[in-house]
Amino acid sequence: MTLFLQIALDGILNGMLYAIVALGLTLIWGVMDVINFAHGEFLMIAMYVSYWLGFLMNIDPLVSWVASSVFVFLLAFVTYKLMVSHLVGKPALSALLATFGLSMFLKNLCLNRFSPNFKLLPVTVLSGKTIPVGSLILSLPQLVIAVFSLAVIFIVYRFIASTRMGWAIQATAMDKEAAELMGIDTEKIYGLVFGLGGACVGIAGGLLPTYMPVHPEVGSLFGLIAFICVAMGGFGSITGSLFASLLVGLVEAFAGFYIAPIFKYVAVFALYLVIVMLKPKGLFGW
Amino acid sequence: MADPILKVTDVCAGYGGVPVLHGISLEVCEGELVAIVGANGAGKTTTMRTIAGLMRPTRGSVEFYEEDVTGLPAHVMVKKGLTYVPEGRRLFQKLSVRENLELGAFTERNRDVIEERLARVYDLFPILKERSDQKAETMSGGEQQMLAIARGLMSAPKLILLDELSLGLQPSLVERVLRAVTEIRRFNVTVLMVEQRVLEALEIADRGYVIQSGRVVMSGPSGQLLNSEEVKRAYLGI
Amino acid sequence: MALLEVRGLTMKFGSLLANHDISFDVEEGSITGLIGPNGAGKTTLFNCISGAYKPTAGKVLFAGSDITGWPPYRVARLGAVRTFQVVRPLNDMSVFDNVLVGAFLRERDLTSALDVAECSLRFCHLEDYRDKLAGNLTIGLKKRLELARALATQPKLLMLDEVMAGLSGAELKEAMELLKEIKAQGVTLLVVEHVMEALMPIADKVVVLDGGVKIAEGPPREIVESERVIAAYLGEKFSRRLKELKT
Amino acid sequence: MKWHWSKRVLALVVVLLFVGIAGDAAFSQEKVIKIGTLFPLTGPVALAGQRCKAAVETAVEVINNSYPDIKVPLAAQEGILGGYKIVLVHADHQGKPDIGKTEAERLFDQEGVYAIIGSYNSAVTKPASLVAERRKKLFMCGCSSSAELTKRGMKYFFRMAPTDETESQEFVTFVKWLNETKGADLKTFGVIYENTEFGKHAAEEAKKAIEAAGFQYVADVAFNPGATNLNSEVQMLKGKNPDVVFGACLGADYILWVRTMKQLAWLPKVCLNYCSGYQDPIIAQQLGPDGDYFMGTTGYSPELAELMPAVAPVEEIYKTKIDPPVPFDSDSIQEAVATFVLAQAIDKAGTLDPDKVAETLYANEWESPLSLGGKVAFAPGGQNIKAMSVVTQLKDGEYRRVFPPELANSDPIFPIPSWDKR
Amino acid sequence: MRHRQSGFGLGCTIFGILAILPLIPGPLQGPFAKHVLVMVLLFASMSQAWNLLGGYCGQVSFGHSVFFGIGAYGAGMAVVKYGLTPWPGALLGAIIASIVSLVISYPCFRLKGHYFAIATFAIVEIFNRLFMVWYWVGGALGLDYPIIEEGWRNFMWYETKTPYYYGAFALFVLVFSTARWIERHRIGYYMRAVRDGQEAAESLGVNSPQVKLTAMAISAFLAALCGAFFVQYNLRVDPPMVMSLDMSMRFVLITILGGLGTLWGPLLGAAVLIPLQEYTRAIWGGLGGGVDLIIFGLLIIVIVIRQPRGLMGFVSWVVGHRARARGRG
Repeated sequence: MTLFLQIALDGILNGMLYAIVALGLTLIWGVMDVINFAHGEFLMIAMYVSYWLGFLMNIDPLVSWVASSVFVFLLAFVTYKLMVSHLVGKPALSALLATFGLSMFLKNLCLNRFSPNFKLLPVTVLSGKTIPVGSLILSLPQLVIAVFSLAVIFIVYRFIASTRMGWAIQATAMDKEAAELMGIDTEKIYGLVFGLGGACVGIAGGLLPTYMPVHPEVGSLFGLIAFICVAMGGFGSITGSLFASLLVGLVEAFAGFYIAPIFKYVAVFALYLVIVMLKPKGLFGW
Repeated sequence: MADPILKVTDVCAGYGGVPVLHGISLEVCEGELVAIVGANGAGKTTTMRTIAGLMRPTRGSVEFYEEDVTGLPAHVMVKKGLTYVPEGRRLFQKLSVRENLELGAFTERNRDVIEERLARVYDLFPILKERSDQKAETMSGGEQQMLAIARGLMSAPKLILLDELSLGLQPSLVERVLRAVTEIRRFNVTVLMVEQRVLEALEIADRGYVIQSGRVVMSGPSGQLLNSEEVKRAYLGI
Repeated sequence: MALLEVRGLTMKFGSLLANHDISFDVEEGSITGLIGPNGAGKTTLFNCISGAYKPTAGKVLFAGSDITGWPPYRVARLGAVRTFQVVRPLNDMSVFDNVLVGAFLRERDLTSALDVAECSLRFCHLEDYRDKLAGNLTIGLKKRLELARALATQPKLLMLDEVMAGLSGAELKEAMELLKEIKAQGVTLLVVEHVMEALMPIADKVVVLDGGVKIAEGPPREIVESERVIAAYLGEKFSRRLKELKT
Repeated sequence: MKWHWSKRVLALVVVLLFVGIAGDAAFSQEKVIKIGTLFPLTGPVALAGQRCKAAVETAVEVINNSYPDIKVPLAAQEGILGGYKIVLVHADHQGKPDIGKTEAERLFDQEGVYAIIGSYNSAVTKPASLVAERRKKLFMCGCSSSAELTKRGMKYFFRMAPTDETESQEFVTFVKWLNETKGADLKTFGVIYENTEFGKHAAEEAKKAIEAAGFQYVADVAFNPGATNLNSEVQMLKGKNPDVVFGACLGADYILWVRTMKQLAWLPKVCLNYCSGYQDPIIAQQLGPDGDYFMGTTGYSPELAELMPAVAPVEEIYKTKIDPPVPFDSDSIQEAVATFVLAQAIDKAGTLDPDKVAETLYANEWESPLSLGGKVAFAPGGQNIKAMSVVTQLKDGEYRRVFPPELANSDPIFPIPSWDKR
Repeated sequence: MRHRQSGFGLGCTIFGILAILPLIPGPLQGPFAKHVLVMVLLFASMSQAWNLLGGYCGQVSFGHSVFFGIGAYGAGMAVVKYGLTPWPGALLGAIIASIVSLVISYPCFRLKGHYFAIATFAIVEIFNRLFMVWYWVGGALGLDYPIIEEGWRNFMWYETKTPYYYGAFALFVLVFSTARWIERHRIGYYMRAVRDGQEAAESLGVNSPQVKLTAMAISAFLAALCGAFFVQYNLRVDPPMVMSLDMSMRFVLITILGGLGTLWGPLLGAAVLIPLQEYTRAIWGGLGGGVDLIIFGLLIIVIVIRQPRGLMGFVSWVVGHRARARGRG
């Protein structure tokens, strides 16, 4: 029983990590209908920012996530201005390809600048700490990420649902031209949403180096899983992607233990297929 | 005649390099209700979109209150007091009636002013008050069209552009919607409308412009147009 | 003999009753009008007949076959072809290729399909636009393209969903002539329309829906005068104008 | 104009293309031997590839120039064969076999290299060395560990490093030795490995060796490299609770594995690693105390330098070739060995005829101060039969030699102290 | 029927030029240049196979590396495991790929747009990981070809590239002729109709599930043949080599770059992208900093932003421009 609970716990914690990564993606997707293939690379960049701040200036990730998040916000904003803004409304695949090119560019730029070395902050406030809860073990860095993830999702959700700017975002997502006719500067909204999507994944990336090494390839699998979570939840649905992420985390953990570790992602991908077969628009899609 | 608040001079525009407008010129004065009529594909909607800032003209100029606003984007035009209610309503279907209306007043930050405008709009269209928490998509076609007009009014425009209000509406509703148009003049708004129901449009308008293949072919007070043999033959099907 | 028979057709979406127990016939070689307020269930009914929806109850018989719940392509192959209220041109194909797709339904061979398509294109006066991309046409032309495309399938029954919306004056006249010509070629028509002044003069029979229920059925003259229809749909002013038009 | 930036980028790229082509043709026609290197310079194992490339560059630097102070063959003289200098042509195979094959062909056919040194991933070495074999050209392999490679009966293929087969046997011998001399009662074994050519091979050899020695093989945990977490993998190991774990996890996965074991508060009694993340001194440094007490085979590490005094000055050169400067690790040093042995053989054969050189390679035992045993000699098929490695154990960030006893400088600490007792 | 036949001459010219390309003395004679040519033809064919489904029929699949892989394994298993020639393996692989494609796409075609695309992502990853542990076909270790007799029988040459070139050329002719045939026939029009509007197409009597499945089966069959060629060329196969998202992305990339749903788009895309990729790697790959991939990535971005409809859009613009200029002159 303990084992079962422990596995469930690990699954949930990992799921929360996926949730915050997926959040940024679902925002961008929902509002702009653009597939950001470089999302995983945004995560990687955030991890590098956090790593270098920790390494060079001894700033703990617990603090420096703010910087990572701001940095990726700016990076995403610039990406939007230079690249994506030219592709909104163009054939859907072109944005996908451009961001694919961007992911290749960013990955190899980091490889070139920072070498392919695995970089890990040896000592941070959180790293390696665990909290025993009864017979269960809670890993502190993962717990902190999960808490952040919940908080950020909640804030973003409230922001979208009940602020003026949030309404403007919703309006833009539903009908860009009509939103413009309401006096909403949709260019600005798009830039903001792309930046916000980056900022969310920036927070995740800022905290990850507390237990995960950074290297140029680190974002790839996260990016892929985020895609699955977003699609499984239903594109553009924040609650959907949260639930899907948790489900993915749990399925990964249980399949990894009860079937075989090698099959854990197979189970996740199969889960996606099963869910969309039953609900072709995802769990919360419309 | 008073000084025109909107002055469109020799505007050309088109989609993807295919020209639709070949030099449209028109004027709207304070307090008027002006109708643009014409056949399908004559360029009525393109004219409206160009004025509203959704399209850039390739030539010509648009002046609003004696300021050159040619090519300014739509969201800036709204702030300047020109609102466009587009063809096909374009409501935010998943949002409630009230949220739609509030978005209409997006440029206004003062809560009190927004409440006041809401009250006036509800006064004009009581049905919207009844349905204020309903999602826009659940309303009938006529109610949706009311909502679209009301949403346009929420920005307290000086000039409102109404595009093809009657499209796809049942006859009895056409009547109601067009009546609503005459009523919104109580808001001290000037109205420029496009309508394919020529007869009904000219009945309520002060003046009219007839557009054909991207050019203004006729203009004048609506009574005069209604009596013109040409209009009768080409547009009224009489 | 009736080409299309609708028997007790009922369509529910969850708790929403979109069509309730609707029955009517469409006689071969006639033009039947289908009118009603927005949300009366006209398009739903169309979708049930053409196979886009499977009705909750009731039957649709076409040319003697029970086609209830058939997928749209089978219905089309049997000869009942529709257009859409919200036009659906095949945007990235040329006007001609759009019509050609329709022509392939009866003509498997490219050469004969080309002929049929050419014919139908000319019939609808679209030959000037043949090589344009369908997506770049104006709304009116797109409506005409839908008609040409449907005609190219050489249907027995043509179901038109608001093809005349947005037309005015002389254009309406042209469209009415076109429908009459189609009828003259032996095609049966079922027409949903709001533009009464165009529909009433050409329809042989009009079916009126309101709130998902059939409230009237009969020749145009009767319909225009029916109190119930005036209250639900036409409004005083229009019924007056329509009566003037008739006389 | 909004397109300006993209035009600029395009122009820049075009210029770079031309510069690149021009630079390519700039080799002088003097007495040079072109040798190709083929490593994964990008992709998931780029780190190892770049280190291997630097090691080859280091060896060439020593061979081409006169370093009388370095006690390595050919160091004192300039060049080989009476003045021939080695020129390297580098290629990147990205860890992909198809690109590896293509690049090997390009190196031979287009660049006209004399031989290739490479190519780290066994999966790439296989098709790439086949290219060399068909052309009757030499392929020198430093560190690809698949035992398969030298069982193909190839004539022009030579490999320096010990294979995963020999490593597995050494592990098992070590555990037996622990049981016999230290009274350890180690019975059950588990293997955790990345499911790739490398990991799967290692695991198969491990299983063979473990079962041949009569031990119990209780846990076989494969995982997909580049994982986002290794929770279920470690949970699985924890559940089976083997006494001894063999690990074949590279780089980031190794870090994650160790961290996850700590997080789940579990450790085997003994943990032995193939040439993998364990051997990377930077990883050892980053893991800090968490990395202590793990063991593995090592063909070289700075702590082994006292056994191999000739390495230090070479390593100084190596450190200038790689950023950040790191000491050799047991993979990269094998590539340097491969380079030296090839140069020695050419020099000794006195000709560039590949057949003669290959014969010479087989016929002699080569001095190799950079190899643990100090010698290199090849069996048919090309395996270096003198390849040796020692079992080391990390303690306070240092690799201490614990086995075989004649090379050891410290007693193994086992069982590994549990996480809360450190 | 004039405008139906247009392009026939162009097709013959392109086939003709490609047929004599390796015979022209000059820079194309180098082995690496030939390798690049082979890759161009192979990836043009492969992308065309993808284009049949993705471009003409509008079903954007990232799963085609699965079929490519099945074809590769078909040939690989025949040679490595059973000591046969690759031919029966390639054919069987292609048939199996078709069947597999039908089985997985039957349910997947219910999904629309991005949901379908992500589903194909998932399918690639599932297949990849299953093949990694399926030891009957070599698993993670892969299949390595033994050294056997060269020639057409085994479809294998160790040094010369010319026969490979003609092999790829034959494949190219097969795939492009198929595509052209389809483009001018009922099924081709139906495929495009389904792409542009499934509901509209069905209202015209198009059985869209059947059309999509047909397109999928043909596409998968041709993809598998390309895969078989790929393995014969590289003499090794393992899952990451053939069944990866990376590989799928290449097909998609080439087609979109060239021009989605156009006959010559895949060739154009491959002719631009493959040499770019091979030469940037040859020139800068050795530097080790991933410079080639940085530049490659940048180029993709620039090209996509400038030509979101692909290079064919640019070509037709140039052709149209010149025609207009001539008309004016």
